[in-house]
Amino acid sequence: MSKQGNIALSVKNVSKLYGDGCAYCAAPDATLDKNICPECRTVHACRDVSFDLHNGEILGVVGESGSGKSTLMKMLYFDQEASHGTYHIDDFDSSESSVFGLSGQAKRKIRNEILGMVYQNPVYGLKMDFSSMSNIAEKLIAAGSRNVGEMTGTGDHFLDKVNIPLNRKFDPPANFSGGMQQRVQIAKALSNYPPVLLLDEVTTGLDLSVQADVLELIKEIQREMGISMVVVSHDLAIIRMLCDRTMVMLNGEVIEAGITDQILEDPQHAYTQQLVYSIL
Amino acid sequence: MGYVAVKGGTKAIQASVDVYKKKKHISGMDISTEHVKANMNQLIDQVMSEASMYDRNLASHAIKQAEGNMEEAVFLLRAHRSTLPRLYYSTVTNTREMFVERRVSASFKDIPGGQILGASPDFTHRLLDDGITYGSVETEGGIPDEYNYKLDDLPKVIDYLESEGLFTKEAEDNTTPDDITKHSIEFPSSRSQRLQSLTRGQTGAVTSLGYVEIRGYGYSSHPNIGEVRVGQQPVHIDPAGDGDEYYIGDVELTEVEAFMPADDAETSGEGAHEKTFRIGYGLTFGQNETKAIAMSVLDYSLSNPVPSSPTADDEFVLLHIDSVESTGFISHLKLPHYVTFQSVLDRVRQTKGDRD
Amino acid sequence: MKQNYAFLDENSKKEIRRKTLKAIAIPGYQVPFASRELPIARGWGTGGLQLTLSLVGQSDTVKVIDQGSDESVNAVNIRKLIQDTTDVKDTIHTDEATLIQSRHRIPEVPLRPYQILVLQVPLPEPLRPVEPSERITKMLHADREYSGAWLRLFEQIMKYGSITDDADYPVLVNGRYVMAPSPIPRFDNPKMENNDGLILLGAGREKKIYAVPPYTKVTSLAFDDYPFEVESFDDITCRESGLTGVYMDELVDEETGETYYVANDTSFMLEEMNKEGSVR
Amino acid sequence: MTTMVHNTQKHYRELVDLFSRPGEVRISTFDTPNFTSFSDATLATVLTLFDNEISFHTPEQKDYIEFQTLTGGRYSEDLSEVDYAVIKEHDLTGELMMTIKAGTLASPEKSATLIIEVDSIGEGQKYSLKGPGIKTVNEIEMTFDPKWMELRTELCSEFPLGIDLILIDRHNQLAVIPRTTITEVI
Repeated sequence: MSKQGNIALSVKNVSKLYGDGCAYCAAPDATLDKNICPECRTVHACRDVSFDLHNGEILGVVGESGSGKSTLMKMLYFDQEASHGTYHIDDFDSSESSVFGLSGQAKRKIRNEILGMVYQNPVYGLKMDFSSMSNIAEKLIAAGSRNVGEMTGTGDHFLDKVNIPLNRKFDPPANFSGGMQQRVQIAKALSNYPPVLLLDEVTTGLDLSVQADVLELIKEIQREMGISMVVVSHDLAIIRMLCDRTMVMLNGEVIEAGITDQILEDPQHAYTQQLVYSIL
Repeated sequence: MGYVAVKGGTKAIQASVDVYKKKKHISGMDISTEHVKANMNQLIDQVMSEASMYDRNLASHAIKQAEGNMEEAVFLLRAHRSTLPRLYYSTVTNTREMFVERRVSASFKDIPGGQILGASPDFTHRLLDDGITYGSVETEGGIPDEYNYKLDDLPKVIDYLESEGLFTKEAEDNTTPDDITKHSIEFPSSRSQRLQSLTRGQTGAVTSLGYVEIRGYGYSSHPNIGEVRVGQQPVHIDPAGDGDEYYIGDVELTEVEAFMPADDAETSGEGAHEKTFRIGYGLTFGQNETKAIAMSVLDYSLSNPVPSSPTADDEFVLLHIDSVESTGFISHLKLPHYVTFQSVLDRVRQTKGDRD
Repeated sequence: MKQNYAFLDENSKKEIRRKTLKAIAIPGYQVPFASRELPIARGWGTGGLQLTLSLVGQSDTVKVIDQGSDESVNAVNIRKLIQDTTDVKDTIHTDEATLIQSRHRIPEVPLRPYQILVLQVPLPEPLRPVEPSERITKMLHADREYSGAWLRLFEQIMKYGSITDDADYPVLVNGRYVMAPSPIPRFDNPKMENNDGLILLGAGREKKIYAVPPYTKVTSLAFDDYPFEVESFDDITCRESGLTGVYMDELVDEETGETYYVANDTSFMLEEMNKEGSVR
Repeated sequence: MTTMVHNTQKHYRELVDLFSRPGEVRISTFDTPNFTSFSDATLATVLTLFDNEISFHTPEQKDYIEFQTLTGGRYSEDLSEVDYAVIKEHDLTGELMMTIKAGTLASPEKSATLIIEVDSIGEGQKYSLKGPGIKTVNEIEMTFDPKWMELRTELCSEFPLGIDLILIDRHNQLAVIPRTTITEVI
């Protein structure tokens, strides 16, 4: 799918600050009080995060709530603005050194054509009172489609793929169970074959059996379509099941990264050890 | 000659206006605007405040012409306001120089300068009194001899809180305020746009939304009225812009400073929080105490928004409290909509397959 | 009390004039203006009237219509205010007028070069049905992100099998801005495109002025396979004049209970009936 | 007073026609005592559009004092904030054109209008014009250096951002080139 190289996304030194920062916390090795600067009380929700997403891989981001993993995801999808750092997307030609610097219009184009996003809470990703078919069409319309027949065809294909019965395609997600809502979100995210899919705690809050279905679906899609994915979760079991490589985040920083199996078998950082041993 | 236009609409309108004008004065009893001005102070205050035009004579005239209908009276003054060139902006006026006629604090029993009850219906019993007459009345009372404060230089209650370290005054903001009657409001709104919208707002609407805010859909806490003051505020202009100010008169104002307990920003984040006070501010033309208090509540809720609270949403509050706008749009539903309804019929029939 | 010429004070007119010129220079973009209160109620045409009062001068001939009629009570009322404060000539004939103020219709007689049509607008924001917040719709216009407007039509097709938007059907102006044409019937939408005259639109309560200059591309939103449709008056003939192919009012004969139709643009009907060799 | 009300109304209507129909030329007959260094039509445009709510720039002190006195408009040195710039073509600089406001994507109307006095409209460089307000193609001849037109085209390249030009010659002829117009030297 990619035009060049084998890197789909490249993120360098991305930070998100709430507050103005100060000379103290600007230093990369400054010790913070969790993620708060003891001097100026600025919150460092993400601090100097760097990673590459390779084509066709699933990259996991694991950490507890407040670790900055969801903030990172929101910056990748332009839901939030990054305070610092650069962001490259292989499939988007741009004269800008970082896509963070693009206009709102260009960022929307990236969202509509290159990225797919599945939120933890389907309320953010779906129009709950519009039909499921329209929810899928929203992304296609945004990417420029103006043909109803083509869009409903694509909608049928992906709703079927995520196991939504087609006789319910005109039902609004509001009438669906949580697991079905997530599957509609996934169908929508996939509808224009984006090279990169972002999944933010997509199974949190679902029953265990439903969780397993959704995870199986994600694996299947990855196998079939070869989409690169970033999967954010607090749950190591999910990371273990899905991800090739994993980053561990704590207090806004990446404390450990590597092959998933390696991290799970031989965690280096004390926090990762605690995380791994608590579930084993 | 052929066919000629029917003049039905013109005739019908003229007849309606005639009937309306006659019906108004069927009893032959007239009151002068002087009567309105002398007897309807509270109404005049409300009308001036919502019309954002300070002129007791014209407000009295508008009230008479509108047959006492608040919205109509405000509408008349607003329309008249559109015809007047606005020649000057006043210089910055400081309410510390207000000649205070009434001032109460709900927060402290003893405030420097004391509680001044002044004239207020607050403590009257709401019993209809058919024996009421107004002759000429001599004002009694006045300032006691031992009173050590000047009424045009009273200390404020916030000064006390500040001296106790419980309240930090905002830095003075001397940028020229936005004027929503000269440049339409844009969102996110500035504080001056919010304050101007609120003070022009319909009394009932502002009060209702203030009530929403404190009852449970917003900040949901009980604000404490630091100070309500009513008095005469001197206004100056500086026509040449050289600092040479001219006094052009007094306006009666109601000012409210309401204390809201808040987390101290200096200590936010993780760890120990400290509480502090912030203020919500209300200011209206004339004596409009309830509206000014509600305004202070909304000023606070809009400046310190609680997510997903309707009274924290500046568009929700500010775009719906204007009396002329809301009454106009609601009443426009009376106008004919034949053409659009025909278009609706066409679509409804299509979905029913009539045309197929 | 003595009134100004054309009611408004000169500074108010200047502001409206400056904003109107901007509106003409940016076709379809809603320019915010301060919007003065007028002696007629907000919602009763104050946007259109402020435009008219800022435009009108001694050499003008004005025509005012509401619902296609010069004698509709609101048209009479507005015309009276214009005349009381300016003493200009008035007419019912579209081609005699230099300045036409209208609510809900574009006249059947095509505009001439240099004629100005002022339309009264209750709700100027075409995206309002999909997004209640002004700050967000403003951003969507900035980003040229109109998928919400198309999605609304798509959802109607999903729900009802056809587009159900009636009057005030959204248009795309000069390929850039989606615009509410004011509640004119769809029948009048095509008249906006490549018009010889200037169309100005004023929303008093919502405080916006916008414009369609002459010879400007104006297309009604639609899909490739669900084209834009105007109200159908096929096979319908005006009972008074015998006219066909014009917008009709539907009426009920009180005696027979039968439905019949009369041409909505009354001055046009009159002109046609007075022509030599007219159908009647 | 009444005359001024009617004169500015008439002049405004000329501007409405000219903004609606880029490249058309009108002669202004606005008659008012003129103590500025600009033509009567330029002064008429200033009197029609300026009041105490706008800011403007013009190079010569005697002109800006006169404009300020007559309209209440606020003179500003800071080109990046002015709503209008009134200038003769030979005083025009690339810096001025690049500094004045071109609006923002959210508020494209917050842009400057350039009122430029040229020696002649009717003679000089020939331009073809296309865009909204023009049926097929319009032509205009004027003594307006193509280098300025080129700069203007650059400023207007990302519609809706851009500036609008009101061009006026010494003989009180006016023409308008709004930001939507595509110009070409011919």
